[in-house]
Amino acid sequence: MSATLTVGVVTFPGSLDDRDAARAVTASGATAVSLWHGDTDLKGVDAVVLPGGFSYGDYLRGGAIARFSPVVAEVIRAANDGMPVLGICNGFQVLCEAHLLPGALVRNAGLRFICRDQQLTVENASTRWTSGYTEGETITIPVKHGEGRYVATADTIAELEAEGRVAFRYQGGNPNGALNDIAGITNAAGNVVGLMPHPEHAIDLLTGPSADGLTMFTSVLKSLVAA
Amino acid sequence: MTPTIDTVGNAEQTPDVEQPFAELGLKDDEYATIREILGRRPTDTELAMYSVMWSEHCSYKSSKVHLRQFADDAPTSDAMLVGMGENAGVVDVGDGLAVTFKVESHNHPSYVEPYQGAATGVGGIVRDILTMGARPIAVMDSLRFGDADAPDSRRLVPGVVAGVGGYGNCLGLPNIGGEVGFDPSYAGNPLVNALCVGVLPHHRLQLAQAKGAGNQVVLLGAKTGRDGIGGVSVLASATFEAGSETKRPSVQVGDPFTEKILIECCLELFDAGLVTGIQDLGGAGLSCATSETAGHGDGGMHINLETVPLREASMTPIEVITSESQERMLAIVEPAKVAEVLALCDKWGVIATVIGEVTDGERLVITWHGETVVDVPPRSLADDGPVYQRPVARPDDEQDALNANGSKTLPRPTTGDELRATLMRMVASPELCSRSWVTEQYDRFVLGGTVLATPNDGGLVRLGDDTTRGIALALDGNGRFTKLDPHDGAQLNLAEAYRNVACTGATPLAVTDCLNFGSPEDPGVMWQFAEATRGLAEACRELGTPVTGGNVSFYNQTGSTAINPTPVIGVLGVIDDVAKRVPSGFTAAGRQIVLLGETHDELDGSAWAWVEHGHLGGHPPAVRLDAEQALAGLLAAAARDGLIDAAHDLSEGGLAQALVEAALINGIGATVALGGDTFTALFSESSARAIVTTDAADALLATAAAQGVPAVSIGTTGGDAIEVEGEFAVSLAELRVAFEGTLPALFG
Amino acid sequence: MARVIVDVMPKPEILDPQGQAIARALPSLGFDNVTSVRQGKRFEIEVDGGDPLDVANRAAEAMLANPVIEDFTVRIED
Amino acid sequence: MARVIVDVMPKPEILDPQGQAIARALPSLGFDNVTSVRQGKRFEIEVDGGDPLDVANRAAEAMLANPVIEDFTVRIED
Ligand SMILES: Nc1ncnc2c1ncn2[C@@H]1O[C@H](COP(=O)(O)OP(=O)(O)O)[C@@H](O)[C@H]1O
Ligand SMILES: [Mg+2]
Repeated sequence: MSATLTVGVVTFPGSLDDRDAARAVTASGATAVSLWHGDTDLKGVDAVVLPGGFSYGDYLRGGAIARFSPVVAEVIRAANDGMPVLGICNGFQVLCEAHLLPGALVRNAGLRFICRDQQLTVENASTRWTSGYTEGETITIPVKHGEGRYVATADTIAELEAEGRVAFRYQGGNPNGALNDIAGITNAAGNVVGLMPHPEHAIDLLTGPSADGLTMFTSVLKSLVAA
Repeated sequence: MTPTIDTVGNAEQTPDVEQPFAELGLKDDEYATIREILGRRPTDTELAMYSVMWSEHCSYKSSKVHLRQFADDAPTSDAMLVGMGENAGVVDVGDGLAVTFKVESHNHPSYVEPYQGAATGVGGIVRDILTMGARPIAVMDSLRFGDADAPDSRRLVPGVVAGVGGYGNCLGLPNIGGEVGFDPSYAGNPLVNALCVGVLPHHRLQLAQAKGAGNQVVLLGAKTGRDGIGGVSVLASATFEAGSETKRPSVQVGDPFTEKILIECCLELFDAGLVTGIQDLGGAGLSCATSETAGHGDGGMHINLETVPLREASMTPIEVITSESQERMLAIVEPAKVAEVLALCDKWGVIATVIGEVTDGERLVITWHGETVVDVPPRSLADDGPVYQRPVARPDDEQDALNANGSKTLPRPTTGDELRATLMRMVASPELCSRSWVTEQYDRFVLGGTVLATPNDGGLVRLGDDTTRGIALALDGNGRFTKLDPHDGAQLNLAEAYRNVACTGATPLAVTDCLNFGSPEDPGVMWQFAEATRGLAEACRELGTPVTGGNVSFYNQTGSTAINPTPVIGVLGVIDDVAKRVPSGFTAAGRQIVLLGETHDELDGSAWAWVEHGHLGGHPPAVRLDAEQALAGLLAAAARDGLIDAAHDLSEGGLAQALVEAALINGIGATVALGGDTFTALFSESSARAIVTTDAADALLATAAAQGVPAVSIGTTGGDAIEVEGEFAVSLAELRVAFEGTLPALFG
Repeated sequence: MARVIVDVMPKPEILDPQGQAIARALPSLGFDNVTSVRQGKRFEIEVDGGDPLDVANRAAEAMLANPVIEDFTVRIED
Repeated sequence: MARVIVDVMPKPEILDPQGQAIARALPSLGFDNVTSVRQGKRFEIEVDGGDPLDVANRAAEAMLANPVIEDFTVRIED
């Protein structure tokens, strides 16, 4: 039955991990549908992934230009209607710039791009994208970014913490200086999740440090079937 | 610059005008040859084109006679689809797939502006691979700097590394390996060599030819600006001198985003069969792309130069034709397909402009607002440049003294404590310490096909989602061995890259090389070059791995002192099933560690001599190509049959370094018992050796015996220390601090 | 044709690692009396038609600055 | 204590991919009359002692700007 479920993967000019995200969608059992930045409809998909990369070169700020593309307008509309949306790395930046998630991602504290296998604690296992994990579980997922330091006003941080909206936290070393070791967050409804680490690069042991990332893609499928 | 344009008509009427050919780097006789070819004096624009195309960098005038051996003596290989002479060689890897790869230098630009120099070096080699019709799938980089704590290195290392990473990361190409070296001979002249590999279905192969009169010449990509004008001749074909800053061309700035969409756009053009020829714009810009495609076609070409989209309207024809602006390609398109090409480019947001057409004449004619500024036979620019048989002379006094000064007299550690202290200093030295400060700045995951990357011996990528087939690559150079003996040193460099590929479980197939040397006008340097190329050609033939292409970088010196001669060698291998790949790190405790190959007392030119004594002299380790081949055969068989679960080659730093690296990767220690002289066993750099781990030692030793590879079990994996029985033990925690702390402490 | 300058600076309460790194590095070059550095962005934009200041203001608000982390000012180049 | 502004811009002949990316994007947001954008850096530095302009000039030359590809100007904040 899940074979009929479709997950859209958006390609902006400069998206890099779009094929990888599509591969992870396929590995989870859904059908990946590519969406182009200029598309004005979502082709009937059941969920959307905004993948990693450097949309439009990201010279200004990560995601700053991509958020104005026609397809993102549709994603915003759908997300507000409850569609599951996952933003990975650059996709997380787009979600913040588009105000689907609060806060912003700025230059890493070390001022360098960093690529490494990163341990994360799953803090919220009840979102559409994290229900397959157990709360408090440690997973290993690669990070690779130059602008991944999560910042927000003190009020926003307090609100995220109070409402349990921190989805993932860095463990065993914070790679970028993110406030409260925040690696990923969710919106209040739990359908929109953004994170800096790359679950699509952790779907098998041949090409990734673990297969822990696949759970994000299978979680959303289960939630869609249940819905 | 005269405001009026020097036309062909004008040149005919004013034969006696003085021309600044010497300032442009042309010799008297070269200028005379140009006049002879044209039957008149060249126009200003023609002169500029000849000067860049006949520069050392573009024409290979000093190296051509030596490089010929790579083709003439090449081993016969059924795998070779396109050999030397194209933008990059193409190798068949089965299943209808082919692979193309090449390494190229960007040394001098990286010294001038480390970030942009390195970035545009990556951008340039990626376009070479794209030009063959391939999708680029990975990059590697080989970097060399002066002493790690030299002020120059503080400026260059962070900039170069950020530039390699910045461009490759934004392009979405995994970096799967490379090397970083430090030696005072590179102070003031760092080496920045970048490699790219791509994959293509056989039918998508593209060639850089302009065929078919009436076909349109379309320029794709970035607008043309004043970047790097004269860069090729000025920067890469002359020695740096203090105070030469003013001669430096304006720096090329890379735009990886534009390159990314250019790649996607070109691949769609290829797949749709919309182009009949394609060439990247690199060194010498349009001069090179137009003359090479026309020269390799079947007719001539007419370019309307004023139609080239410009960043600055005030550019002169000379500037437009020699600009080295990045992220541009030149496509040859049938008239009926032009509209489709322009539409596809528009979809990607790539600027595409028809700037001329293929003609049935034999001339490359370039006009500027209707006035003819160039009218030349294209091959005279691209192929028929000067060829020099430069004087070659072994610098006997210097070389004999160097070879006579062996390492035998250096004091060696003898007690367990001394050996331990030596090991700790060596693993913490810039020479041998962890490279993760560098490699953490590179994305190795993107594209989802990376099976092995840093810190493994070789990079290994799967060729697609629907195949188990993969390719392995290693990139190696050792300027000290080559300094001691250019012939044997070059062979050892090749052997090391070959061995690294073999350690991944892949079978070595083909070679690319970047030959970094001093000034070709120095007969001693030319001797090094002649010896190195001879050694390389011989070894390639013996190992059955042809050179498919590469690059020569001369004039790497500061003042009159040349760098250590540094051939950087890339070896490509194939593996049928990437799941059989063999990593370098110990993967489990309780495995037997087997040492393959023979260890001799060979410490001249070693990391030990350098790190502990600052010594370089004597003769490099013996070259054992038969043994290398046997070792590679054994490793491939053992990987295929699942006999080994880790393999690490022994090179710089010897067995000691290999054990430390293999242990630290997954935090699994080892206990070894070394017979004979422990010092030699630990630190000798004899070639043709590797360590492997196995839980089927009997089968492995039997296979090794059958294949004639010396093999001996030296211990077992496990624990949280490295222990050399009867000598010393050191915890992994202590080793890790020493190994990993050095580069962060130096570079932040 | 008017040229407008848009200056975008990190909000005072937002950490500025680039500025801090420079402030830390300057003393080693002998610049002891530089006590603080903040790094932002400067845009020079050419506007042809419309009210240039208004156009620049709207462009900054929409895209050039991120109000969560940055403040901006706009002025005609003098 | 003086506050000095250092403006650093890419040299005119040097490619400015950042500015170009913005200039390409603005029209789609309705900013048709923005004809060109160049992006540089702005530093606010506090100098305590010495000749602030001179200090800033030397700091810019040594560290804040990359003279190979960038020009800079220095002024006391008004
Ligand atoms: N060291 C070398 N070994 C083998 N082939 C080489 C070497 N140096 C240059 N070549 C070959 O000579 C040709 C011209 O080289 P190059 O000018 O670097 O190509 P491009 O113009 O595409 O950059 C290429 O086919 C290249 O592979
Ligand atoms: Mg080329």
